[in-house]
Parts: sequence; structure tokens; C-alpha cells
Amino acid sequence: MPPLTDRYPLPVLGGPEPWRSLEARAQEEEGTSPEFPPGAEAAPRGVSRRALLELAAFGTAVSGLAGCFRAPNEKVLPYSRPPPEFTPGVPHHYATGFVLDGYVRGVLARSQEGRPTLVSGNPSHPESLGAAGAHEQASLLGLYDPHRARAVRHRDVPTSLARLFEMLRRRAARTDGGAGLRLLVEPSASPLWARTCAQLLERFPEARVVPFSSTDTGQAEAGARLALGRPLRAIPDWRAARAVVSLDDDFLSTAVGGLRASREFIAARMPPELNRLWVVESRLSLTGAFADERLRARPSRVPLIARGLAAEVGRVLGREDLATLAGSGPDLSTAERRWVEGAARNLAGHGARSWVAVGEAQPPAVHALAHLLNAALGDGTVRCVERVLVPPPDAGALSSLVEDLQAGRVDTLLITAWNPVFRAPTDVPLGAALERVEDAVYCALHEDETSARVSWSVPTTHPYESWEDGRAMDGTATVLQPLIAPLLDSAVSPLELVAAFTGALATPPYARLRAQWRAHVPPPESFEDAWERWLAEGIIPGTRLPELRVPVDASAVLAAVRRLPSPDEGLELHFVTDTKVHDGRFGANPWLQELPDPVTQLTWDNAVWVSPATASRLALSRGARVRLELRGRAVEAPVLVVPGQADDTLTVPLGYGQRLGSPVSRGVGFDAQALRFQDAPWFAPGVRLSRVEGHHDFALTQEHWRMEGRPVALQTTAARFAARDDSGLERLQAPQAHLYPPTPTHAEVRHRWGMAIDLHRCTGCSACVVACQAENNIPAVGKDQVRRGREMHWLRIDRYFQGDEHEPSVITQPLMCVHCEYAPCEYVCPVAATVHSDEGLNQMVYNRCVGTRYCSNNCPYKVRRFNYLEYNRGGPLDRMYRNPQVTVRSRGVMEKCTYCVQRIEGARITARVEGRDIRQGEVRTACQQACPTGAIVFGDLERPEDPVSQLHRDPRHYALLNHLGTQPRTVHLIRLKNPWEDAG
Amino acid sequence: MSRWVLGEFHSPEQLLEAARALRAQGFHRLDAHTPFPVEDVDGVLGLPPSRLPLVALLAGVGGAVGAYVVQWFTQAVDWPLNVGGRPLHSGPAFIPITFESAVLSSASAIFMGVMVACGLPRVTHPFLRMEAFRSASIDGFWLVVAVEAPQRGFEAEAALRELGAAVVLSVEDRP
Amino acid sequence: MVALPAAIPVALLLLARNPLGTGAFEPVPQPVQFDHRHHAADEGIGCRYCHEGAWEGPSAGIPPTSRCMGCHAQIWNESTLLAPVRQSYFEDRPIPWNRVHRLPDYVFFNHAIHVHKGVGCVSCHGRVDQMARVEQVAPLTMGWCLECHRDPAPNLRPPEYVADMTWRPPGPARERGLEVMRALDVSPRTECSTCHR
Amino acid sequence: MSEPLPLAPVLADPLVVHPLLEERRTDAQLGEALLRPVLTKPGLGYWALVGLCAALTALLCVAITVTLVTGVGAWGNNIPVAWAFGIINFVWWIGIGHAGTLISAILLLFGMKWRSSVNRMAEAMTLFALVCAALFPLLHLGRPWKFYYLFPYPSSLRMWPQFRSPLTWDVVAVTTYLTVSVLFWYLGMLPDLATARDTAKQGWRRRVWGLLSLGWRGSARHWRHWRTGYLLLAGLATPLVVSVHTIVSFDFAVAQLPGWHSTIFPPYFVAGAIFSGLAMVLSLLVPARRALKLHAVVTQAHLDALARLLLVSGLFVAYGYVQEHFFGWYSGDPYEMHAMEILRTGPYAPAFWLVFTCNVLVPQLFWSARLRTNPAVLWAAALLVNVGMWMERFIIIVSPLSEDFLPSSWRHYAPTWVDLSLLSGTLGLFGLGFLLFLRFLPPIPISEVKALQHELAASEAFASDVSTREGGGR
Repeated sequence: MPPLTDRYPLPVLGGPEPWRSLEARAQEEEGTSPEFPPGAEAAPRGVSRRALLELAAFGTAVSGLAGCFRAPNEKVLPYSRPPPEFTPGVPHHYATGFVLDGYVRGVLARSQEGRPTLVSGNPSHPESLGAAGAHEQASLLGLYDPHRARAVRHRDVPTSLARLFEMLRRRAARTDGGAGLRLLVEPSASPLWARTCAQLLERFPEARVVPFSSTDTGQAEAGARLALGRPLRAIPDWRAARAVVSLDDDFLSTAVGGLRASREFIAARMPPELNRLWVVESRLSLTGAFADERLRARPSRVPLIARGLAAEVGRVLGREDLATLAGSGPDLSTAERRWVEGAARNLAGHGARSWVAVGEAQPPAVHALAHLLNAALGDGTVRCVERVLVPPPDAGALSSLVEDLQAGRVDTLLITAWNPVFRAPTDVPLGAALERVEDAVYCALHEDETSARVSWSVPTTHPYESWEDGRAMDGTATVLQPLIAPLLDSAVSPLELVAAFTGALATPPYARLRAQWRAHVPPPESFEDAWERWLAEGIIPGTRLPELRVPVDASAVLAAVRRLPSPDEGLELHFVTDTKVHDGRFGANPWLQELPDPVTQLTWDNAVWVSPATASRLALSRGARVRLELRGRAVEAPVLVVPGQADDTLTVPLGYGQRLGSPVSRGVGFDAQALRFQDAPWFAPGVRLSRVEGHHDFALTQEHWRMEGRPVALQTTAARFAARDDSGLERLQAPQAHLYPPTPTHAEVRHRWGMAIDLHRCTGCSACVVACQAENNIPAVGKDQVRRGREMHWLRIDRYFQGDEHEPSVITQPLMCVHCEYAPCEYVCPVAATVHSDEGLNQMVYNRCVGTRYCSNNCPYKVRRFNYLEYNRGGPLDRMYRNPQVTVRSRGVMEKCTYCVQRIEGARITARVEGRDIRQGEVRTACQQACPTGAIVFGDLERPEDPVSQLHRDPRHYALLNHLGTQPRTVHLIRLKNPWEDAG
Repeated sequence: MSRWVLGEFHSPEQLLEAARALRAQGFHRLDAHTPFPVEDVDGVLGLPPSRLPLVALLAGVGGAVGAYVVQWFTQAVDWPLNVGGRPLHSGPAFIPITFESAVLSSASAIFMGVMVACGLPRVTHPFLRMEAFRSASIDGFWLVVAVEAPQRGFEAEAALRELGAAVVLSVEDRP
Repeated sequence: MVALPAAIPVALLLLARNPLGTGAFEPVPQPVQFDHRHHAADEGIGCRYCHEGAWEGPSAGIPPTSRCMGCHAQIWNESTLLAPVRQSYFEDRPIPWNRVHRLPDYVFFNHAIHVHKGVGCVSCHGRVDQMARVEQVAPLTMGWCLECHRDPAPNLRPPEYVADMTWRPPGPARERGLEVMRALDVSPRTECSTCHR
Repeated sequence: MSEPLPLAPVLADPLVVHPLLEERRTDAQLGEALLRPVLTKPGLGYWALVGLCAALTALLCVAITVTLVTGVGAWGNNIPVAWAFGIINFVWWIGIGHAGTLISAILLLFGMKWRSSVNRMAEAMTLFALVCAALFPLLHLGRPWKFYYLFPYPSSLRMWPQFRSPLTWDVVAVTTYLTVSVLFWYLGMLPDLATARDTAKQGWRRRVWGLLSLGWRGSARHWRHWRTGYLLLAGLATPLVVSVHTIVSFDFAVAQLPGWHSTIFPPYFVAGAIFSGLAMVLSLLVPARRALKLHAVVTQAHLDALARLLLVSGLFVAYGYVQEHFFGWYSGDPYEMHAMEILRTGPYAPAFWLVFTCNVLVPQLFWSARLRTNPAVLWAAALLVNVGMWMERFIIIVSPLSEDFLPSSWRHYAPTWVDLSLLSGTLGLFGLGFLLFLRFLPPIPISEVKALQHELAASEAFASDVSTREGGGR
């Protein structure tokens, strides 16, 4: 039975052997069960025999009544040598960066008692400006993941780092000029990586650094090379664009670098004059849901539509070369014709203040055509920036590496990419080839498919545990400083491994980093001061890439466009990166697995998305299991019918169905990668679908997708709103008359906290949901509990479909506790566990709650969550990422949004200690801080000039379920659309 | 040192006549033991009506007032909390518990009252030791005369036999 | 026979409150025999020298070993009683002190706001300068805190005397307290989220 | 001494066609007959039933342990349906309890003569139903070990319960109802315990019943206080029954959920309670009557009266349904309309129509006198009504919760094995209690039946005397 006395078994004088130096432990006891049994992350499966014995023993111990009220003896552990200016209980913030697809986004990590507990946006970083997407917020769980790989393994036998480095030294002292040496890395914009690869190739000219990325398949780069001559990246000016056409490009989803895009795009869309978004896509994405004019088309028809659009723009602008594109090939359908004409006239109307964006999935010719269109609409040139990804992404590089491996030409292979065996295309036998390499070293975050095939599996450090640098999309460099010493002694950062081959084994990455950036400091200023400022700010000034104005080679583009193949017939398979687990690397993250997909509200699973029309034709319904076959490979998967899906298109999200790796991701969903061939990375025709008996039970957090005509999430067109013709809004704004006397308690009130959620700004990216979960210690409950309707998110994003099933209009509505003035949950609580504060907060006191759950029944918004089981019983790692300023709730307690009351009270204490009142904007809730578009505003209604007060008076505001007389303190603002026919 | 003389009869009517007769002969401290409540035996024995209803009323009112005061004090005085904007002293919400406590205290008072009034629980009463007296709860109708001196006891026994009592006993209560 | 079932809960209630049950007020043994009487009273070392956290943040904090070694590197540096201190310093491992004043996990007490609003150390921790081993003096129950939050005046003192163990209010305590309340804008809150979040 | 005035005539109740007591027996024989089930060894069938109930009770203990160890998560509850089997069982059991009090208290006030032979069994049913009901308010708490927060005790936290919540009213109502039922039942049984004490032969039975009868000697003084006390308690129990189930209905009526928030709930729940209680009385009485051969005492008259009561309260409940759906439609409020809509045609339609048939159509059988006295039909109808009333509580509680204001939070409920074993377990506990009661305590109030027999004998004597005086029969 665990010792009742010690609450925090941290490394202490004479304490039990701490789990940090597993190196020693790995040698002594061979094959002992890992420190944390698998499934420690998932919720308990009911009464385990051990739990019952534990309780029985505990019961007998307690039954002796003597001194049963004596609290267990608790230790207080001060520092022996304190770090400078450290005060217990006061958090510090460190600026670092989060790397996704090679680019960095600046983040600010809050560190309490030496351990990072929250990751939020870095206000001074150009990409994030304080906002942070769902992946940044959840990255903390990657650091504290109890299932991380722990032991260095050589052919499945635990060994020590010393033997690994001894092998690396032997391999580095080679004489064949690196012919047998290969590196398999992910393209990264990090200057240190670029210099390290250059040094390596300089020492071993024959060696090759092979890029591999399953999301960046080099199509955009090929398109840029075709149109602009060099692999450049076009930079859109979202603020200026009045008309935006997106050809299958989900630029609003924050995963793909959309933090800055969504902020600027929404800024350009505020009433009274809105920009207009035209989207053509195959599945319903965030951008599609947000579009004013949306067109459903199977992926292979998008090039055809792009051609039609170019022709129409050419006709309107009078450009003959473009106009001729309309010529041969199958013609467009009426809907497509209407959409193309509208888009073309809109683009031409705005000229340079318009933009055409193309998604990575489209062939290079379409990218080139977009550049040509943007140039034609503008001044003939395209604003772009050098591509800084080193090594440049190249789809064919992996297959050439596999040929080298099979031919036996490679004896040493260093893999720093994440689980390439799982992500490799299905016709590239990387797994088998790896076994032929004598010394293949894999930096393993988990013991996954790749670490099972390679000879050396080395536990790698998490990015928050090692020194690196990186660049944002616009080139701004950031020093990625570690937030905590490596949690595992045997963990090695990839840079240290590569150092063996660049002769820099002696100098740690920190030294190399400083050496590299020493040259960047202008002479008068000392390098140390600059370095400290860079680390504090989180950006290295003066590293933005210069903007280039590059003309477009029209003839080459038009030739390529004419060579585009015509669209296919029959069922088409369409691959997409999953909005939550991306390409599978976040599969081991319980917060992201449990984050409801913004469009389908699906958690812990992926599915085949099918349109309602196709589903009825193939007699499929939600949960039906099907078998997809493509060129001899087959996969079984469940079906999910999604309105707004293109007909005859089967969309399959990647990143699921991992067979090895962390228990959290093992066996969740099906592996779509098995059907993904090298030549058809994004869409493939000729897929055969056949029914398989059996039903699949999805864990959906929202099962009903229609609003039943109730005034819940309101949306109208800008014109109709300007004309004020829908009188319904007044009825939802005026507070309901009631019989109760004014609120009873305190006379003078200093603050009246309130919030406003602007549905017009909300794209549904769910960054706020994960931010709330990270700040308030909300547990992930596992698939089984979500299926039973017990997910614990305090903030949920309801997504409703309106209009007809095939062309739905979609609206996302973030909803949390709205802190009603006349709260229905308060008067039904028998123990006064939820009462109203003088400042308007509906307080939830966890230690007073006995769990009758009546408050949840009486809450009309159903935003209260209940701890049905003990969801917070994790190991020591589970305690480290918790926010110590928020109680961790036990079983049997109700919980809900508290307007981040720990931040309000923290600000109040700091203010009152300094003898002043809380300043405006000093308190920002976690969701407000994370939102890239500023849709959530929290503030003090007592101050008329506070943004939230203005929003409470904004004509677009309305109170949800106002007719019940609850008078909510959170107010929503309706979303305005800007459809084409309005403008006439 | 109290003594009793008991006589068993076979029907409530015989019992009533015997009781009237004994009262006429001057025996006033009479009691009757019957298997079921006989209608007008109280009148014949001259027993005053039971004061239980008054006790019940007082207890009920006390319970109600007590409950209302507890609720008012805790919700409006000791720690006034703003619960859903409802008034601190929300009278209507206090009524259910007030009524329930009234019933609870009144019912407990009634039960305690019956116990005290009947002098129960007294399992060691001398009558219970007599085997014949067992018929008092089955089919016998017993008339009991409390006498001070043994002489009065013999007169009572004679009167009972003369009135047709099937069984006549006399019992002494040792201190 | 009705009394017995009623007596048990009452007995439990009493047992849960008095020191016999909770064992709250016994002096707590520590790994190092640190004597406040010697350091605070004889040497005159103020509370703020070791527990400066009380003025800056939520927790007062226990001084790091380096602060002990500030003096004990020179004086008593051979004493066997201070062996754990030296061992902790040279092995860079914390000394495992035993907690004396314990609040439940769901209570968020902040020292800084109390200290800056005129609540003296002695009001809650008692005459620590007269304790061989530190013991808990105040019940530290919610009701006890509430009494002061509802009527803070008699317990307040000018901020400069907060760390003074022997300070007495000149004249009636309530008047001095009211003056401090006006001066420092003291308005303690009894809302639940003040301490429970 | 003038000839005593004739007793006030107990005229035959025109509605009672059948005699209240089959045959006239001497008090001793009558006492002996009524105590036979207690004094003689029970047959094999009895032990089989006890075995079954004991097994179900064991299942109940397992389910309770699992619930307390793992938490309410072992049930099927979710958000939004946070109340399900726990509260359904509570309302159902406490509803069943009310009929016992109705028969023993309310009918005593109305002077219904037929109640005397069935009131003890009905009252016992109330007690065991209450024990089963009282389990659930504790079990369905998230943290049952903090139940004492619900009582106003002087805590070191200086915190009190919040008395505007119907759940606090529930606590007081259930404790009051439990106490009053026990007192009323025990007070009524004192004389019979004394009779049992005196009739018993074995020594240990005498000592046990002697102790339990607290030395009752049947003296005139005793009877005087007893009758007053019994009448007063009956007088208190009547408003108590109505108030307890009104408070239970407040748990739903006070909320603002469409489908819960309607003013018909208090009378509708009380009628439903009495209706389901009568059904349970019948479903226990009919087999007990045959097993213990009580035909002489529990005659056709009793069955007929109970059937009539069942019919009347059934009509009340039917009125409740119609009213609820009329309110839903008439209010014009889309949420209320939807709440009723999903009952008639939505996912809960099968449950609703089952409830409608069991609770509205089945009682209509008892318009015919012949069916009213046919034990087999009565027993079947009673069981159906029991099922119907449980399902009615299910659709009242679960359907408004699963689909209320915001469509995004709509979700349906499915019970787990713990839910089902809790329900069947409490049935077992109830059965076990009732069987042990039949075995160890006098099931029929002996003193009241004797008094009734004497009364009937007196009134028949008076009737024959009157008819002879007026010259032969009418």
C-alpha cells in the first residue's frame, strides 16, 4: 500500500531511489515492470482487485478510532542552494518556442516551483502575438508523458549511452567520405540545424541528409519553382485582402500555421464592411465552415475549377492568355459555374486587394496557377519569401534512401524524424529496409514502430528539455530554451547525436548555439546582454526574411495547367492531416485525443467521412464498418456521415491506428496511411468500398447537430443585419422582468466580472478548449467515459448545421458557464456548494460539494461537469503538470468554468498588496489569452470603457436563453456572413 | 404495599355491570383489562379524557417555530449568502421543512406521551406473573379493584364472586 | 435507550475538534533541533530574515540551507547537532523539515496580503520566540479564520510591527485596528472563491 | 336500572356487498387463527421465497459496495442525464410506501371498517418500502461520506445547509416520514404483541414478545391513551403523506427543466404514489391471503374496496397525464412542446405508451364488480400497475433531462448492471423484510378484528331486534 505519510515523494535525503536515474536501474533489474504500468493515463476500468484490497486494508487501518482525525505527517522541502530571486509560490515565465512542421511559434511557459505548468502564446512573437493553438497548449503533456521511451536499446537489449557514443565515435572515424552514412530528418527552419547539416556534409561529402515529412510533400514548392523559378513561399496580406479564394486550403485551422492567418483575416472582416471568403474543398474544414460562399468538389475536380476560375478572371480582366484556359476539358456543373463566375468577378473587382490560396494537397500546376492569378490581379509580381526549410522537402527522397538501404550501401543511419516507419507511404518498405542497416540510430520519443525495427533506439529529449533554435514562417528566429532539466537521465537530444559526426562532440548544443549567434550581434552591444534579451523576449530581432517581389513565368504555368489530368469518376479517397493528432505525433497526447474534432465532435477516433448523398446511395449510416481497398491494400474503418462533404469522396484523417508506441495512442482509430501511396499522397481514385458486418460506437461529445429552430447560435447576413429587419434580437437582449428584490448582499461592489464571445470572430479552432483544460487541471477521461457522456471540458464548442443537409451553413459556438445573475444551479444545491459572489461569479466550492448533481440538471446550458469516477489518480508525473493554484478535484465533485477565478484572485492580491485596484485588462482568462482571433473578451462591466462593457452594448450582442430570466454575464455576439448575391 | 383483587368475566357487558355494581358498593379505585378497547368503559370507571391532544399540539407548534427559526437564522443571519439572487429570508422556501418538523415533533411527543401516560415500559408488573391473567389479552375481561387493607380485599373478593366473576385472584406488590 | 444513538455523533463532533483528537497543538519533532527561542529571542533575528516569502508571495517559505550556513559555516561548524545541515548543504539535498501549520489542499492561504494589511505573525503562529520546538497555537479552522475576516479590527497592527512578537496596541485594540483599516484600505472578503478555487 | 338504550346501529354500508368477516368465532379462536402464521412452522414455499429474496439482497450489497468503492460512475448516469435509476427507485419506493399510510391512517379517520384487517400488512409494506427508498438519497451522492453536510449541525466551518433546495426538504421529509411510520406501526402493534406474548407456548417467544410489548396489560387507562394516541398519529400521518410526496415532486417541479417545471406535479405525484402503493398492497395481500389462509378475515369486501381505490387513484393519474400533455401543448413554449413531443412520438414513445396502458387502461377493468373480487385478475393488474408506475417515473425523470434547452447537450441514457442489480436488489430487500415480518410479527391486528367482530355482532343483534320489534323482516 503506498505510504500515507509522504504526499510528494520528490528526491529527498535518504528517500526511496528517485526514478530519474533509471540508467542505473536499467542495469540492475532486468525486465522489471516499467515505473508506470500501461494505461496509467487512461481512466480506471472499474474496481481493480488491488484497489479493493487497498481499500479494505485502509478501512481496517482507519477503523481504529483513536486519533483518526490526526492528519498524516507532511514534509516541507526548502532548497539547499536557492536559485536567484526565487519566491515560493510565485510563478516565473520563460519565453521559448514550439516547433510544428519545421516552423516555430513563440510560446511563453509558466514555471511554478521549477516545473512548467502552462504554455501560452508569446505576445512579442510575430506569429502568435499572445495566442496559442491547441497543439502548443497540449505540448506540456508530451513532456510529462509517463509512457516516454526510457532505456537505450541495442537490438532490444537495454544498454547504456556510453556504448552508443562509443559506436558513434567509431562510425564517425570513417574514411569512405560518408558514402555509407545517411541522416533521416524532418525539414526544419532551424539555423543551427542548417549549419550542423552543412558541417556534416562538409566532413562527409558522400553522406546524404534525407528530408521526410508526411504533411509537406513538396507540391507547393514544386509549384513555386514552376511559376517563380526558385522554391519561394508566397506571403498573403490577409489584412488588405477584401476577396479571398481558397482552393482546398484550410488556412484558418491553427495547426498549419494559421494563428497569424486567422487573426489578420478576421481583423479584415469586422463589420461594417466585411471581406468575402470563397472556398472550394472536398471535406468540411474550419475554413469551409467559415466561408461565405462554399463549393463542394471532389479533390480531383479542384484543378478543373481552378482552371475555370483563371479563365473567368482572364475574361473579366481582358488577359487573353488566361482566357484561353477555358477551352477543352469537361465543363463545370451549374453550381460550379455560378461559384466560379462570382469568385472571378469578386477577385477582379478588388484587383490587388484580393488573394488566391491553394492547399498543399493540390498538384504543383494549381499552385503555379494561383501565383499567376495573384500576379495578374496585382502588379504582375508575387510577394514572397525564401524557403528556409533545410533540407528542402522532397517527396522522392525517402524512396531513394530505401533503395540505398536495400542495396546495402548504408552502414550508419541516424533518424531524428518522428516514427518514419508509421508515416512512410505504404509502397515504401522502410521498416524492412531498416533491419538491413548495421547501425541505425533512432531518437525515440516512444517505443514505436520505428524503434522496433532499428538496431539502436535512443530515448530523445522533449523540445522543452534541450537547447535549439528555430525560425517562424516569416523568418523571425527564436532561441528554444529548455524549461526543465531532462526528466530522463538516459535521454539525448538529436543535436548531441549528430555532433558525433560533425566533430563537435565536446561542445554541448548550448555552446554551439551561442557560437553561432555570436556573429549576429552588432559590435557596440555586448553579446551577453543581447543573449539575455533574446531569451527574455523570445525573438532574435533583425532575422525577418526580406520580402521579394518576383515576376511569374506565365507561359510555363499555362503549359503545366493544360497538362493537368481530367477529374476521375467513381469513389475517390482523400487524405487529410487530422486537426488534432496532425500526422500522428500527437496521438500520445490525451488532451488532444479527447479534444472534440471541431467539425465532427469526434474524440479518440478517426472515421471515413462520407457525404449524406453517398451514404444513402451506399446504404451506409453512422458507425457502419466498411472495408476500403486500393491497389491491393485494404483497411477496415467505421463510417461517419458528415454534412457538407463532397459526394463520392471518402475523406480519411491520417495519424491514427498506431500499433506500437504509447498506450494512449495504441489501437485508437484505423491506420489510413496503409492506403497512402507515394504517387498519390493526398487523393487517389479507384478505391473499392465494401460493407463489413459489425457496428462501431463513436465517442461523440455532441450527438445532435440541428438547432431545432431555437435561437441558440445566431447568424445572419451583413446586409440583412444592417437593414435591421430581424426584430428578434431585441427580445434576446432585454433582461427578463422578475419578482425578486435586488441581489441581497454587499452594498459597494468594486468589480462586476463579465465576458463576451463574438461568434463572428470564432473559427472553431478549439485552442480555447485545450487552454482551459491546461489552466484548470481538467482530466482527460478516456474514450469509454466520453462515450458514456462524461467528458470534463468546462468549455465546449457546440457546432450546429443549418439549412439543407448537402449545403449546410455551419456555426460554432463556444459555451462555458455564463455565470447567471439568477442562477438556477444555486438555489437547488442543498449544501450551498455553489453560491454567487458579490462580483458576479457563480462560485463552485469543490470541498463543500457532496455530489447530488441537481445543479447540473437545473442548468439550462448544461455546462456543469461531474467527476463520476476518480479521474485524477495519476502517478508523480501526473502531479507535476498540474496548476498548483487550482484544486485538483476528487471523485464525486461537480466542476465548471470559474472565469479563471485563480487569476482574478491572484490579480486582486497583487493589486491590493501594491495598494491599487485591479487595472483594466490585468485579468485575462486562459481561453481569452489563447484565442488567436480575440473572440473571447473578459473584463469588468463596472468600467464602461472596458472592451467587455462595449461588447455588452454592441448591437450584435444577445443573451443565450434570455427568456429563462437567468441574466447571464457571458453574452454572445451574432456572426455575420457576406454572401455574394447581396453585393449584386 | 399495594394489593389488588382481580375478577375475570366473559363478556364486555358483564364487565360493565360488575364495574357499576362495585362502584355502587363504594369501591372507587377500579380498572378493567380487556383484549380490545371496550366502548364506554372509561365513563363507567370515571376516567378523565386523555390530555395527549394538548401535548401533541404544543409539540407540533414548538417543532414548527423551532424549524422556521433555524432556517431563518442560518440563511439570513449567520452567513447571508447570495444564492441565485433569491431573497435571504425566502419565506415560502422555509414552509416545507417547518411543516415536516411540526409533524415530526408532534408525532414523537404523542408516542412518548402514550409511553409515559401508560407507565410503559414496565415489563415486571406483578399481574404479568400470574398465568391466569394471560387471558386478559385473549378473551377474558378482567375487573381490578385496588384495596389498601386486607380486610377491604376480602370484601372485594366476595363482591366479585357474587357478581359472577369466573376467576377471582388477589395480588400483593412486594416493595 | 434513545440517548445512545444520539450520543455517538456528538462525541465524534467533539473528538474532531479538541486537540486530543487532532493532535494539533503538540510540538513537532524536526530533523534538526532548531530552537526559535535562541535564534529569534536571544539573537534577535527577525521573522523576515528567514521567512521573507511571507512579504512577497503566498507561502512564507522555510529558509534554504545556505542561509543557515551563512553563520554556521563559521560558528558551531563542528557541532554534531548541525551535521544534517552541513550534509544537506554539501550534498545539495533539502533538509526534510516536518510541517507544523497545515491547511487542507483546497485552501489557498496567501501570506503576502495578510502581512501587508497588518496581520501580525503572532496573531496566527503565537509566541514562536518562546517555543523550543514550533507548535501550532491557533485552531486554523474555517470558523476561526471567518471570525477575523468578519471583524478584523481588533487583530490588526501597523505593518511595521507585523513581525514584532511583543507588540501591544497602545489603547483599545479596536480603535488602533480601525485606524490601520482606514490607512491600508483593509476590506477582507468572505466570498468562497477568496480561499477555495 | 332502566333497560340500556340500544347501541347506535351500525347500518350495513350500502357499498359493501360482501360481509367483512366470513364467520363468527370466539375471541380465543379468532386470536389463535390470526396468530397461526406466527406460531406454526412455515412451509417449504416460504423458505424458497426467503432464499430468493436473500439472494437478491446479497446482489444489492454487491452493487452498493461497487457504487461506494468506484463511485457513481459505476452507474449509467452521464451529463445531461445526471439523475436516473437512483432517483427513479427513490421516488418509486417512497410512492409505494404512501398507500400503507393511506390504508392505516386516512381510512381510520374516515371510519372505514374494512381497513382493520389489512392495515398492519399495509403499514409494514410502508416501512420496508421506506427502508428501500431511504437507501438511495445516500447512495446517489457523489461523496456519500459527506452526507452530514445536509444536516444543520454546528460545524467548525460555520457553514449551514441551504434550505431553499428541495433536497434539504427531502432529507427532513424522509426522516419524518420514516419516524412517524415506525411509531404509528409500533404503537398499533403493542396490544397484539401482548396477545402474542400471552398466546405463545415456548419460553423464548414469550420473553421476546414480552419485551417488545413493553409490558402492555390492556388496562382501560392503556386503551384510553392508546386510542387517542393512535387517532392523533393517524391524523398527523394523513397530511404527512401528502406533504412528503409533494416535497418529492418539488425535486422536479422546482427545477426549470421543460417537462419538470409544471404545477400539476404535486397532486399528480401524490395520486401516483397512492396508486402505485395500492398496487403493491394488492400484489402482496392476494398471495399472502392464500398462503396464510386469511380468507375469513381478508374477505371479498376488502379486495373490492382496494380495487375501487385503485380505480379512483388510477383515474387521478390518468388526469395527470392528460393535464401534463395539455399544458405542454397549450403553453406554446417550444421547449415544453418538445418535452412532451419526445414522449408521444420521440425516442421515449414505447416507454410512454407502456405507461399509458398499464396506468390508465388496466385500472378500467375494475368497473366490473366481478373482476374486482377475482384475486387472479387483481394480482395481475397490480403487478402491471407497479411496472407502469416505475416506467412513469423513468420517463418523468430521464426524458426531460436527456433533451432540454440546447440541442448540443442532448444525449440518451443506458443503465449498467449496477443500476439493474440495485433495483432488483431493493426488491429482494423489500420481499425479505415483508416475509420476515409475516413470520415473526402478528400480521393482522388482532385487537381491532376482535373489536370489529363484537361490533358486527352487536349491530346484527340490534338489526334483528329492530326487525322483530317492527313485525318480521322487511
